[in-house]
Amino acid sequence: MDLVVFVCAAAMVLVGAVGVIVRNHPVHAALSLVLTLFGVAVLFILQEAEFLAAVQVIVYSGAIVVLFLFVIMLLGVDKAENLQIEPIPVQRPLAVVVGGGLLAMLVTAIVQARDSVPTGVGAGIDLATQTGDSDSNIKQIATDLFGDRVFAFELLSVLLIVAVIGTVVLSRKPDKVGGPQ
Amino acid sequence: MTALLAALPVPTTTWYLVLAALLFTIGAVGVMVRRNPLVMFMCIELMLNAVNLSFVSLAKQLGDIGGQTTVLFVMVVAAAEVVVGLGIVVAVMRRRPNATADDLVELKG
Amino acid sequence: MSPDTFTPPAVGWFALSPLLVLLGGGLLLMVLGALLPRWPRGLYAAFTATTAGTALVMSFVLWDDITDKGASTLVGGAIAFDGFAMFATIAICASVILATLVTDDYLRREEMDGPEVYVLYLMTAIGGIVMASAHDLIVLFLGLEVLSLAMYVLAASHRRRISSQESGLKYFVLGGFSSAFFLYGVALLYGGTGSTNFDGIIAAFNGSVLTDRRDALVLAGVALMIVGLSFKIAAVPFQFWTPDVYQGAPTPVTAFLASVGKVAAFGALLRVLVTALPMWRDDWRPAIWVLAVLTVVIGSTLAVVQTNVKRMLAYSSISHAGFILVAVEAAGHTAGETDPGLGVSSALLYLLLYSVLVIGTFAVVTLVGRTGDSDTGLDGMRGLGRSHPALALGMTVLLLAQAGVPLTSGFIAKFGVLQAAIEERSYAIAIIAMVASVIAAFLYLRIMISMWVAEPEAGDDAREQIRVPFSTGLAVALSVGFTLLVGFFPDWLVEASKHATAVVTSTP
Amino acid sequence: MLDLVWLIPALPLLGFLLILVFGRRLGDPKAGYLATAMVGGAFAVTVAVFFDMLSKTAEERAHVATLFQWVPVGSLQVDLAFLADPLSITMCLFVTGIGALIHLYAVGYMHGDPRFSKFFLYLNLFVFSMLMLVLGENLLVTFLGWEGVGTCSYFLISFWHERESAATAGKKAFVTNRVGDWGVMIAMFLAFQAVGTLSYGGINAAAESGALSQTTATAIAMMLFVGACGKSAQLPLYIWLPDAMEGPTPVSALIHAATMVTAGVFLMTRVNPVLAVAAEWAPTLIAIVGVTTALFAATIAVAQTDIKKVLAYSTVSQLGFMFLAVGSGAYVAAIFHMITHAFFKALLFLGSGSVIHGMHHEQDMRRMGALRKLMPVTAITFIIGWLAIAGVPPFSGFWSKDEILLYAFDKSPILYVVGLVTALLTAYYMTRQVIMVFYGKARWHDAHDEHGAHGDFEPHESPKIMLLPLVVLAGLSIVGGAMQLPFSDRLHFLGHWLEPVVEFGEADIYGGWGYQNKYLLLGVAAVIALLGIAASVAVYGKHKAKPVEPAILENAWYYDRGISNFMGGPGRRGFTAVAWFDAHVVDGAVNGVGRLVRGSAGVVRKAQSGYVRQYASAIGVGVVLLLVWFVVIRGIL
Amino acid sequence: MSFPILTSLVLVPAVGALAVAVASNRRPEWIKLIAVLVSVFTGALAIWTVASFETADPGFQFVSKHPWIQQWGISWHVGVDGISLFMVLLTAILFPLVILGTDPHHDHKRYLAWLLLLEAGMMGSFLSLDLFLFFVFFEIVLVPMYFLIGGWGYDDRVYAATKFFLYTMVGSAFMLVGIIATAVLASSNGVGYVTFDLVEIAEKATFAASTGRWLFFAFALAFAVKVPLFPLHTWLPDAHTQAPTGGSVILAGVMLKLGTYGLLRFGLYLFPEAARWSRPLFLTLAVIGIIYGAIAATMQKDLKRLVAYSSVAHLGFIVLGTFALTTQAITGSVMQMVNHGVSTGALFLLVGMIYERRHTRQIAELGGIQKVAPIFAAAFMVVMLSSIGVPGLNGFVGEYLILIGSFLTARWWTVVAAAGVILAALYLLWAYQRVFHGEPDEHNRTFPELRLKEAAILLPFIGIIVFTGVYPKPMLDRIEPSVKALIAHVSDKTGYEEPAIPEAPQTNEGAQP
Repeated sequence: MDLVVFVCAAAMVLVGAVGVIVRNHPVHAALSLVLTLFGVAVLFILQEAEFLAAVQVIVYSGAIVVLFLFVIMLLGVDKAENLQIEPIPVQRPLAVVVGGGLLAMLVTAIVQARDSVPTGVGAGIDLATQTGDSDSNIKQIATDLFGDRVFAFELLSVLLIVAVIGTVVLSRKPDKVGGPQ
Repeated sequence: MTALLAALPVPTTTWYLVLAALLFTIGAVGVMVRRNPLVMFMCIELMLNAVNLSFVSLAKQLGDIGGQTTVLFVMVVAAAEVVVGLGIVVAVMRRRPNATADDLVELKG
Repeated sequence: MSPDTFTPPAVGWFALSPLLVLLGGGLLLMVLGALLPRWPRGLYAAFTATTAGTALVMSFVLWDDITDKGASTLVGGAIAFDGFAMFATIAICASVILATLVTDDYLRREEMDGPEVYVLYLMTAIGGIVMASAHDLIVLFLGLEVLSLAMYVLAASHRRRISSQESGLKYFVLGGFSSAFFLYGVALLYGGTGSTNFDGIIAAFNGSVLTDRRDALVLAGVALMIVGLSFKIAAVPFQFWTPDVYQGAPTPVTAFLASVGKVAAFGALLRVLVTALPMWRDDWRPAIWVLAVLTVVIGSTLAVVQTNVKRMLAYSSISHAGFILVAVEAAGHTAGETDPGLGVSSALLYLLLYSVLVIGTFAVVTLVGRTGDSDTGLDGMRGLGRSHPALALGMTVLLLAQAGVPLTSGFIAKFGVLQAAIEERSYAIAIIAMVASVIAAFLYLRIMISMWVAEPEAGDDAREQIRVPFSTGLAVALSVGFTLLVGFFPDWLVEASKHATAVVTSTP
Repeated sequence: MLDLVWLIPALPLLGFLLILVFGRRLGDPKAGYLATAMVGGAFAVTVAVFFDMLSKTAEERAHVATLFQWVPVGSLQVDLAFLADPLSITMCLFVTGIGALIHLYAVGYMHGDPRFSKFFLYLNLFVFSMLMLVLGENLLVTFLGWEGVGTCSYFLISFWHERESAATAGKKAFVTNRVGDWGVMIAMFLAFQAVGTLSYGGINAAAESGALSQTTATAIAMMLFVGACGKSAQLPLYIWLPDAMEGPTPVSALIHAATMVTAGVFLMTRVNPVLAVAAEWAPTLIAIVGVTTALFAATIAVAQTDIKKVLAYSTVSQLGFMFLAVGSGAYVAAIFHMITHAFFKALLFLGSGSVIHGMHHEQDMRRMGALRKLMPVTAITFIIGWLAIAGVPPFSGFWSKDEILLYAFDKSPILYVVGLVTALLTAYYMTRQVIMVFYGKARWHDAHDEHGAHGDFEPHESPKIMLLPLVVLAGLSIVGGAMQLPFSDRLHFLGHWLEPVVEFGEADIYGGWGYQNKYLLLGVAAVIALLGIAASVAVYGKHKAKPVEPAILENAWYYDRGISNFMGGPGRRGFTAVAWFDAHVVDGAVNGVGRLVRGSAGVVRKAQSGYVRQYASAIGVGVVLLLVWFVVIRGIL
Repeated sequence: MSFPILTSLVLVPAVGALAVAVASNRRPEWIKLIAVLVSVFTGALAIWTVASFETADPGFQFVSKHPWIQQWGISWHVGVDGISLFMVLLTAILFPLVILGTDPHHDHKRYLAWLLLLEAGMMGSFLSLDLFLFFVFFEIVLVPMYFLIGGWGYDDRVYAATKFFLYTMVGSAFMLVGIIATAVLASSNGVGYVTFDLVEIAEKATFAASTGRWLFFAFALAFAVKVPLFPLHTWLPDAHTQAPTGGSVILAGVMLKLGTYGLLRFGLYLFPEAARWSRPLFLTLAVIGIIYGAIAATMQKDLKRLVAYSSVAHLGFIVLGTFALTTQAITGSVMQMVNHGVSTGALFLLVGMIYERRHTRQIAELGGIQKVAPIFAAAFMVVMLSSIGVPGLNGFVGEYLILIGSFLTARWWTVVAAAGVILAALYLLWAYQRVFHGEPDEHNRTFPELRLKEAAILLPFIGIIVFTGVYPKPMLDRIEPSVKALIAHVSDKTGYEEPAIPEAPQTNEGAQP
């Protein structure tokens, strides 16, 4: 059963990913991205990360991709880029070589270490079945989040502040001077 | 039928990791071959998703919730990145409409 | 594992005070800046400088606290509270102050005055400090992102110069790209060790079955993390963004990048390699060796053929990075041992001294660059010795310091690094680095020549007059003074740097 | 009294300093008189010392007067000290004596020269250096004088430095001498290493006591001989002397005839014990070189037309005789001939100077003739000098030359024969000169053609101040032989006088066939001389035969020219090659490095294309490489 | 604690430089006055040092030692012995003369400031007894010299200055590594703790042969560039030719000595074994330098360049003597350092005067000057003769000592080197003939005679030249003990035996006083 789901999800992911890099039109690329994101979400569920799956769908597909599309429309940069021609010489072959090498190395590492990944280091995740508590996953995440990781969590806020200020700085009209009113 | 399904092998962590590696590679290649900055961002998003996928599957394997929390962080980071990135693109595009990454080669040498 | 048993970790508020001050100051500046009408000239900068100054003072206090009570980790082992962290904090806060002084007049000159840039400075500082004091890879990554995002924005913040935005975009794309690698590395390491926390990593590989056999997953993780950080420190071949960004970004921001960015990135690199991955030091030291040699050689060599001062200095910063990598390599010999050796301390010393130097240098470039950073070419420097002898003299001192001439801080920095390397018997890399730094000296000589020797040409007088505002002048004066002070009396600083060791997780 | 020996060089030095300071104010002729007075004073002191020494026994005659430590370093202890002994005093006597005369002569000769006082400045400095040379107690002090006289001769040869030829001649003289000096230096080093001192006393003592090994002794002797060849113009280093005639005639007389050029002979005599213990071939070689030079120069002199060139080559030839003597162990004879030669050669030079003076600086003998009526004194004195050098008894030259031949015969008849031939030639070319200058028909009138400058003029006799020295020297040339008469041992005044110095090295010829039949040899010598004269008279006086003056002799066997051609040709090319090598290879390498750095930078920077995607792929490459290292090399292998 | 005279020798010029730098530009004559006073005062201090120097004492005198960078075991350690004494004196005498005697034509203030700074650096390098301290000064002197050449030099000055700076820096790059390595290794080879103190390391540390050789070469490379030793000499002609007169005088007079001095003080003293082991190499290079430099000099068309190449030859002699390792040779080397400084310095001054008058250094364009300016020619002649090494002048004594000393341990090298004496006469006399002899053409006919001011500058040079040549004893007496001590140090570190010279036999002549 898992296998079937996995295969389907993997297919979604990969097809979407390939779509992102081969579709000439940015909008199409964005849409294929959505496909990938959904596939990843499915795989999350398969990995008992229900909460993350939800967030994935909401944040990514919901917010980020929409943002992408929005900007595309805003700037009207929906001009298709011609992927047939490659202005920079040896860029594509290089990309292929690099990609191949990267993949080879990563897979080698993963396969070589397939049974060396320690198990049961933490308290375990699969608690819904044990405690019968349907939202144990969320609770667990929350405890972790506000436990030892609270510092990181607070850092996120700094990150968001930066993002906000950043957009303010960047989006001001060139001639306008002074702070935002 | 169910028996058949049950007989199928259960995908191990390694499967997920390999899939993530694939996804990551595709994203990386994308950054190298695409010229539209927006699409480049999307490719970076792909890479981040690959990372998330690995995290989640490793979290499962390790039985450690920390992996999932990390993914949460990464998602926020990704969002923030996109916001800033798009901001920059907007700023650029305002000056140079329809500019691709290859058009921005004033600085070199 | 249920809510009632939940106990939040102890937060050493006092120990976090520098961060809190910076954060509070930043927020206040942002909010007030947004709410109140335009502040009188220079007040934004003054406020920022004061904030950073307060943080600086706090960290001095904490420094003594550490030297008395010893190092520890905070907030559930999220970040380290040790000399290393404080030294980096001091360096970063100092850089922020100097950079602010430079920025103040620049913003007005470029008609982009406002609080945002300063807020970003402060946030960047937070990110940098977190990176340099992280004790958990995720925390480190978040710090990295805070720093990076702020810097992307800063680089692109000059709205009149397309090159500024170009540099911002390049920086962003490549930055995101490389931080994805870093994150992937974290993930793989997490898979190999079951933790992203340094203590966890160390623990996982002591007593556990994995120590005595190689683990490709972890190694791949290490490799990818090195990639991510090498990008930030601009090590060859991950340096390509540096010249473009340094040249494109507004000059004060370049100064900020070169100082805070380097400190944070190297702090993170040292944390990761020395504190978190001592067991793999035999694996990563050769890689660092190669990176160091490539960086120092290529950085110096490419600097020779440049004609734009900002670009020259960008390459010189690359070669400096290579020099610091030499120290990292030296630290690799003794990583994880109770006697840390000189590697880490010399690297930190170098970072502090270089930050001050480079801000001073770019401060002069800011002034000579004239409105819109239009005149950052080598010719812009022509005749400076005649028109502004004092400024030119200061620049000369700073350049000589970068070239590593004795009686300047630059020499002390180089000396420390060389000593560290030689203590570990890495003679080859020491000699390579020195020879490369001779090559780099050529570019400083070129700048000096155009300031002092070059014959004036027609139209030189037509150029915009160079104005030396108080704040920028102060920044230059401070950095020159510091350069010379340390050049003549480095003892106290050297001693301090020796206390600036990272908290070590005791390895049984 | 002997302690006053330092006064001898001090006075000329004082003169030098005085002229240096007041020279211009004194001017012409006072400066000249001052200089003369100084040298004269030195002469007086020398005479006083001489008589003081006479009053002492032979053992006490050697006396060292130390002024101060000069170069004291570790085991090397060199003092600035003078050694007053018969040899040095003898030298001083004729150096100062003749020097004084020539100074006096020069006052007249240089009259009206714009650099009059400077001339005497140099002249005094020269006398000082020469006295240092002969009085030196050790090789280093001698070397000081040795180089000093060289430098002064450089100054004086190129005294009229506006003349290209004069400047070049001076340079040539200095450099050639330096070649010899190199030998002297090496000799000193050897001596120091072997004996631990540079003082003659020490070295000679070591030689006499046998402490000096034969090899070292030979080496030292030979190296000193190299120096002597340079100074005393022997083959192969004689080339500078003929050119040195570019200098004013008094200079030629003083430096290049009487004093400096004899320094080599003096030096060899000084260290005669070393030469004595040296290998047998060493003195033989010296003798051969000497006699060869003598013959070689004589042949050249036969065909010269410049009045001074003839004398120059004859000087070289006579010096050859002296080295023949040294080589044959006849040190006394060498010194004897040195003195007589100093007399008559100085006389001849001054005479020629007087002629040149009278002829308005015409030096070509073909434009002279029949001058004896116009300049009687000059003529008579010159003729006396001629008879002396030609070896006509009883003039001084006869006795000294004969004694040398006597020893030469004892060493080897071949040397003797060659010596005789040389003597014959000497008589021949000197006679030729006398005839061309003073006899025959006056030829200076038909000088219009090229020398329009000075066409119609009457050669005139020189002023008294110039004639006086001529007369004195003529007298000396006549009686000079009395110093050492062969007839009986009692008459060997010079021999007995010099005995303490040379007794160890002096060869013993008593009992040899030649000594037994010395009167026979005397006769032969006299006959030879007369033969030469007769032949010359026949050719140039009576025009019985055509003169034999082949171009090869006129051009000095092309030896000098050959060397100059080599220097100007291959030598110069070699030097240029080195300079080129330095500029293009050594320095080229340096600049090449710079260019290499720039070039490689130019190539590498192309990677910095500005395309962000390319940067990304560069990062990718880096990633892959790192992964290869970590995963494959470290992880799996 | 007596008066820290050596420290003030360094500080006085430094402070003077500062004073000049801050002085107002409106009163140039005041600036000049300050500079002159400072340099003269320094000279006085140096003379005082020489006067109160303990002649027979071979060790370091007036030592003052204060901790500087304790963390690295570095201290301000200065002292003077017979070897450095006259270097200091030379420096202190040359600088006032240069400041008085040369005219930069523009930016007097900066020119003087740099000169004084240079003096301080020079003093420091000759006085420091701490490796780090020495390196600091050794390196810092590049900066003023670089600016002097670049700022006040002739047409090709930028190229020359840059070449000079970088070339020397490459050398010192290796030396810095060597210095640190020395200190680090010494701490584990006898010293026991990390210190950069020259004396402590030299006395306590004993390196393995191979280590010592590597370290020695790291040092020697820097010094060889500075000397300069063939084939590392090509920066020198350019630097000398392009530098302003003052720069050339200092460069040739003092700076080159840093190399030879360093070889003595740091090469022989620190690494006796390695120095002995590498003798053949250095002797050969030195001899090549002597002959090669002379030949190259002969062919130069530029008078200044010719003098520069002559320096290559002369410095060759000094290196020869250094590595001959005998009392006479090394004493001669030390003395020759001073002599060369004086005579070549004077030569450069004279060439500078010629340039001031004729605005050319091309030998071909000069000629017949002796006729129109005899006194000038005479001065040139004296200096030239001292450079040729004519006895009675200073050049001879040093050269002679070097040769006679080297002959004992390096016979054949010496025989060849002595031939260099011939060449020296050749190229200098030839140049002299072309410049001063002959009939002056219309450009040279108006060549002005030596001026009083110039004469006043040259007189001290000529005085030293003659005095040292006639009576070198005072100098030798002070140099010799330290040299002996150095050789003794080499001996008991390596078992080297200085060749024994037989006792001078009692002379039979002149036995009575």
